[in-house]
Amino acid sequence: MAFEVNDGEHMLRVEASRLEVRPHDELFEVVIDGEKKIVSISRISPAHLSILLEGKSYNVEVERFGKKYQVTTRGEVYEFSVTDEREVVTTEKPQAGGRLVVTAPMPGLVVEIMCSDGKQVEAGQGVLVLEAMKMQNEIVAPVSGIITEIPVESGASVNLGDSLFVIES
Amino acid sequence: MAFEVNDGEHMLRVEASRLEVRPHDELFEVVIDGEKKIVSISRISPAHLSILLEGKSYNVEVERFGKKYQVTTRGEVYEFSVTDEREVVTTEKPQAGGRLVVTAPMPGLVVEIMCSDGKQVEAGQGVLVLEAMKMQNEIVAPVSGIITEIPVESGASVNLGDSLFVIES
Amino acid sequence: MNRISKILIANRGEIAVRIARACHETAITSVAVFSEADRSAKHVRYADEAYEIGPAPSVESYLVIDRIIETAVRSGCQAIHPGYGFLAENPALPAACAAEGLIFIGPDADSMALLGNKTEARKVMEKAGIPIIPGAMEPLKSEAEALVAAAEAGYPVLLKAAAGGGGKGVRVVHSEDELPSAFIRAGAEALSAFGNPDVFLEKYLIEPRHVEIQILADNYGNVIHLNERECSVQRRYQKLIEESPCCMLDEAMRERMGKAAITAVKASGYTNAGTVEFLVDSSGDFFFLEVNTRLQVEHPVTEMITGIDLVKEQIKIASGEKLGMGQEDISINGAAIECRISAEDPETFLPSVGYITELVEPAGPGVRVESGISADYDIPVYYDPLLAKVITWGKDRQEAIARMLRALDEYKIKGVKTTIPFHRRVLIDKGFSEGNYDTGIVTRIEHHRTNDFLEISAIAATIVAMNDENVDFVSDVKQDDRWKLSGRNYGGIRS
Amino acid sequence: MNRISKILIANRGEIAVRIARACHETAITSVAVFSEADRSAKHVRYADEAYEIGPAPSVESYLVIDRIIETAVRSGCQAIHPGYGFLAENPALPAACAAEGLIFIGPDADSMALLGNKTEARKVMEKAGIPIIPGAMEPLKSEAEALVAAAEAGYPVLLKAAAGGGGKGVRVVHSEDELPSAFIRAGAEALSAFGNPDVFLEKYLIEPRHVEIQILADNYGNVIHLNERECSVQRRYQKLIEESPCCMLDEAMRERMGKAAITAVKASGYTNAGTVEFLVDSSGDFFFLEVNTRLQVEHPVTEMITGIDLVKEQIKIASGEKLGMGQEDISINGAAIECRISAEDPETFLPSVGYITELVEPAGPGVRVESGISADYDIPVYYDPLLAKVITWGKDRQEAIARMLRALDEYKIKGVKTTIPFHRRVLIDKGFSEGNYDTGIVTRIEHHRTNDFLEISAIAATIVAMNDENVDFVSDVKQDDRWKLSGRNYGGIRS
Repeated sequence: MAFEVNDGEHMLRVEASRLEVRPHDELFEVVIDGEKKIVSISRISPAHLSILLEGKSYNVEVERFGKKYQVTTRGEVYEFSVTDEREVVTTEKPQAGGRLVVTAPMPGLVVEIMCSDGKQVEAGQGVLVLEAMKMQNEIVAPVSGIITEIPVESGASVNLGDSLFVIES
Repeated sequence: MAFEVNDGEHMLRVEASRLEVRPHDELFEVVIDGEKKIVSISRISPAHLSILLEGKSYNVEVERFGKKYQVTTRGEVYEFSVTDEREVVTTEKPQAGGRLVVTAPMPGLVVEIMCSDGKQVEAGQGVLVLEAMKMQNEIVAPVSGIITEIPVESGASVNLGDSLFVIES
Repeated sequence: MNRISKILIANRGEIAVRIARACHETAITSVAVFSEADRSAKHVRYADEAYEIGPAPSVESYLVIDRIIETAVRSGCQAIHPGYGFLAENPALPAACAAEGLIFIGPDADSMALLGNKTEARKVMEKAGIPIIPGAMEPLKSEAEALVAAAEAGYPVLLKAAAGGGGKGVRVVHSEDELPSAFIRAGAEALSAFGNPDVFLEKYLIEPRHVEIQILADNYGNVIHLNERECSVQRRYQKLIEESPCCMLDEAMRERMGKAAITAVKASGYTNAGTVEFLVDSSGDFFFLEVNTRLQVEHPVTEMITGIDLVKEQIKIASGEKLGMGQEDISINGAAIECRISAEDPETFLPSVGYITELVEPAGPGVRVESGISADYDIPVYYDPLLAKVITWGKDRQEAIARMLRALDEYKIKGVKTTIPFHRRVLIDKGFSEGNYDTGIVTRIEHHRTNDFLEISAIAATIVAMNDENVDFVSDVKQDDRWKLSGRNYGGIRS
Repeated sequence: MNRISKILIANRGEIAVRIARACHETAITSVAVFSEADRSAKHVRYADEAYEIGPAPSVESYLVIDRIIETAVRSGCQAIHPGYGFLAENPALPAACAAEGLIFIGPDADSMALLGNKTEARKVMEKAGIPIIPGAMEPLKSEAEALVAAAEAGYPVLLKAAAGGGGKGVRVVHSEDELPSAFIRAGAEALSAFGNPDVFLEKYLIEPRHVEIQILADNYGNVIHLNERECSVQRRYQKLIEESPCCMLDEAMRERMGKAAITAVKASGYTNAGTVEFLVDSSGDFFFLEVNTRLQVEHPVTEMITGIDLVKEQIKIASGEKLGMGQEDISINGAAIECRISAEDPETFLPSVGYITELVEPAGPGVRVESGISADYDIPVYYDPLLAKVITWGKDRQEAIARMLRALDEYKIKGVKTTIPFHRRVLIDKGFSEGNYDTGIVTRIEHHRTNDFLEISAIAATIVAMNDENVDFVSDVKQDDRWKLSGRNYGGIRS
């Protein structure tokens, strides 16, 4: 079974099948971009794999943030999407019309709303202020347009990804 | 519900009931030897409790070894048996006759058997040698008597608590 | 001499643990305070005693002076250590301590108030003959006043909280039209962080080096300095990496700056541990920036090169002891460097709150970790994102940097994003490793990602993704041989 | 000069990690080897490369010279570091290295063989004018010969592996009737640990102090000493706690012993890092004990007080560099102490093997941890029970001890029993804290357990026991509100 692994710049085709379960590791046959490799994997903790490949020893940390896998090894950080190649790839549709939903980039407290519904704003203009971990962060309009919705109010707590405002351009 | 907690020297009667579940801890009412106390307990990890009692903060590590609870706090180590006081306490019968089963005090490798079945040994005399973590440990006869059974052989691996030999006195 | 045997630590996180450790080593009973959000936090568990002082928001708990004083009195403490941040630079705390007969481990209220007011401090230093940065000598009363002062000093200018420190409430303003919004933001941040909205303005020096001098002053007029710290790796006026000694200082300049720092301390009647901050421009001239009237986040680098435990010295001074050493006893042994590990995205620096699923701290020769977190800990959104600090020591700067790179590779904090990858990028930067850098370094650092580990990382991601989705690896593997998703089964890959 | 860029580490556990750390800091590629039991061990994960070399028993893996040499050659290493234990004192390894053109990071085979043979070493030292302990000058060929030699030296006597070190294969014999059994056991242990059953005998000094001198010797005749280590806290001739400096040594005696150590090294043509061990009797006379021809377990205490990284120095010497310092560059900065943390019952010292369910290592000022374990690690039964070492530094001995007590309180290794409670007892012992102790200290230490924490501990045990048995705490709590036995539910007590 093959997967497409994409870090935004590179697309790799990875096929893995397990050869053997041993007391301290599992052996896999991995075909990556057509090349066959034997890989020993020992899972040290949920996020931490010890991998031996051609004698090299890698501590690889794999974490899932949303739908992406963030992989850290030897100080480098990669972010991958991993897709089953048999799945029909659903192309993400471009944003319908000029309506853009701006979401919270972090959990926090809305400490100030600087605009009101229906107001015209320029790209880069501050719309509201989100405070998290003692830092005030101005959330700006990403494009010029009209603010059509602000579903939050001053004093509200928001989570990562919650809608903050809608802008139509 | 009350328990009898015994460290070999002291017997304490402990009754605990939960008053409240809060986001970061639970509050218990504990009656210990007739005295009522309110205790906040936060379980940091399986073996690690953070306890607040009358302002004092205790990191208490509780581990179960066999039927005993080993508790470590502020450098002191206690070993308790904890018994439901409603349970009928089954008195342990004294060893029948003069038959004594000597078990392995640790996992290891039997590297030498110094006696054979039917041999008379003195208390303190070596019966076999168990090697663990590079140390050779002579397992001696705890009492004088006759070795009636040696269910292990040289080269065998044994686990903690496995029978090593039987002595009849 | 007032023997101190019990101290309330009016703080949380790594610094509260740091202070409790000093107490532990000197047989002093430590008392922690905590908000409702912090019941299971490390500082609560570390202290000998712990008392809840209010709800999660710090204005209702860690910033409530009355509740802290009351807790100290009721629990029988003789002294309060404020750490850094929160109330550490609020003169109302030492004043309240004095009123209740408690010892405040820090300066008295008057010298703290004097130096805490950045505009007053500038006046005192100017009078004492210490060079200051051009700018307003009074807090700005209005946007209009700010516009006038900025025009006088000439853009770019810096807006700074008059009451604070540590980079909070600081904004750089490049032109007139940026000023109004920045003035409002800086004031709001200043109010939120220090309970005082006053902001002042000074000329913005372009890419200076930030060099500060650690001092110790007892109650009998004895003042010594413990050499410098170089803190030029900053972002948004927040220090990120600090080191000692500073590469650009020779013995003569070290002595000049040390003397200026001692003069500054004496001129303000300051006692206990403190830091005199300077900006050094490219020609080697230095200007007084401010005095931090408290223990600094970066105090460990000084401890590593001098062997002096600054927290213990603070307690000794507060209890009325004379300094046990003179300037001639202070030397520099090797080199030390500190990286601040924050729960922030290493690219965007946005806060990354969450649950710490896994924690492995670095260890081995020359590595010191000061941490306020533990595994299975939910980082509260209410407080500063600083999770921990790593400090490394080496016989020279090169060894300290090599050890830091090793330590960062060993450090695993999973569940949230941290600034660890950022630090790694700075440390391998040519300018940094040659010691040739200034406060502009962070904006200049480029990260050329190597693709050497792309394949191995893709393989790891694939295998974890297959596991997550319960994909059969081979068709002839029995159901119960599949990857276990939990438990500590020794056979097979554990998760 | 042979630049070393890739090293095979022929060891496991904390020392293999220690060496890999030094490689990491000096841009040397580290190659680990491992037995089948060690695939997921820390040293395998830490190194840049790792190769399996055989089944779990060390005689089939870590002790197989051919396989180690072959792995070094195939993976392109220029050098092999043996660590301590296993092959570290087996002259066949440096000999095999020389035959294959590999650099052995340690002495050459000849001087190792000379010093490794304890009876030969005694002869060389006697000739060089260094005082030795009375006893047999040859290995014992039989029980009968042992009886004769013991009668000559006078009981009590000590039986010691001629080939080894580190307390393995050592037996004290108080009388004639104990000798036959002890002779067999010592020989068997010597064979098992070092592959050589030879045992020799010497007079047993009653409760001497064990003081050793760390030396560094390059290939050009330059030899320096790095001061002493006091290692008198021993049980079964295994060191448990080591410190530097030694309280009983004044400058004059330090110089005398240092010179004797340098003489010993020069007399035997020894190079690289090594340790000359002495026994010091109550009158202050010292006697040569042996030379450990390798890095010692306790090398970190010397690193802490001198600032010198001994592993890096070993590599430099092995690559043909001249010593970069002279005797005048070596000084003592503060005091350091080390506790060895073993998987042993702290009362009986029986091995405690098992699964490490939880691991929290100490940190903060002056604390260094060298560890070969991690959480969720199954300790193999095949190897030495040493899990980790804690080293603390203080500006003086008192501070180092206070920090060690703090560090031990912070250290949590759950799932197995460890020697941590034992170390705590030693450190609070009056004799130890006053520095007035000898090798008899362990048998004299008494532990008066305080009952101050009996109640809190009983409460904790009760609540965990109730949880284990799924007891309802109150009848009106709903089923799903009960204590959760797994998972990371944030509400409620997590387990």
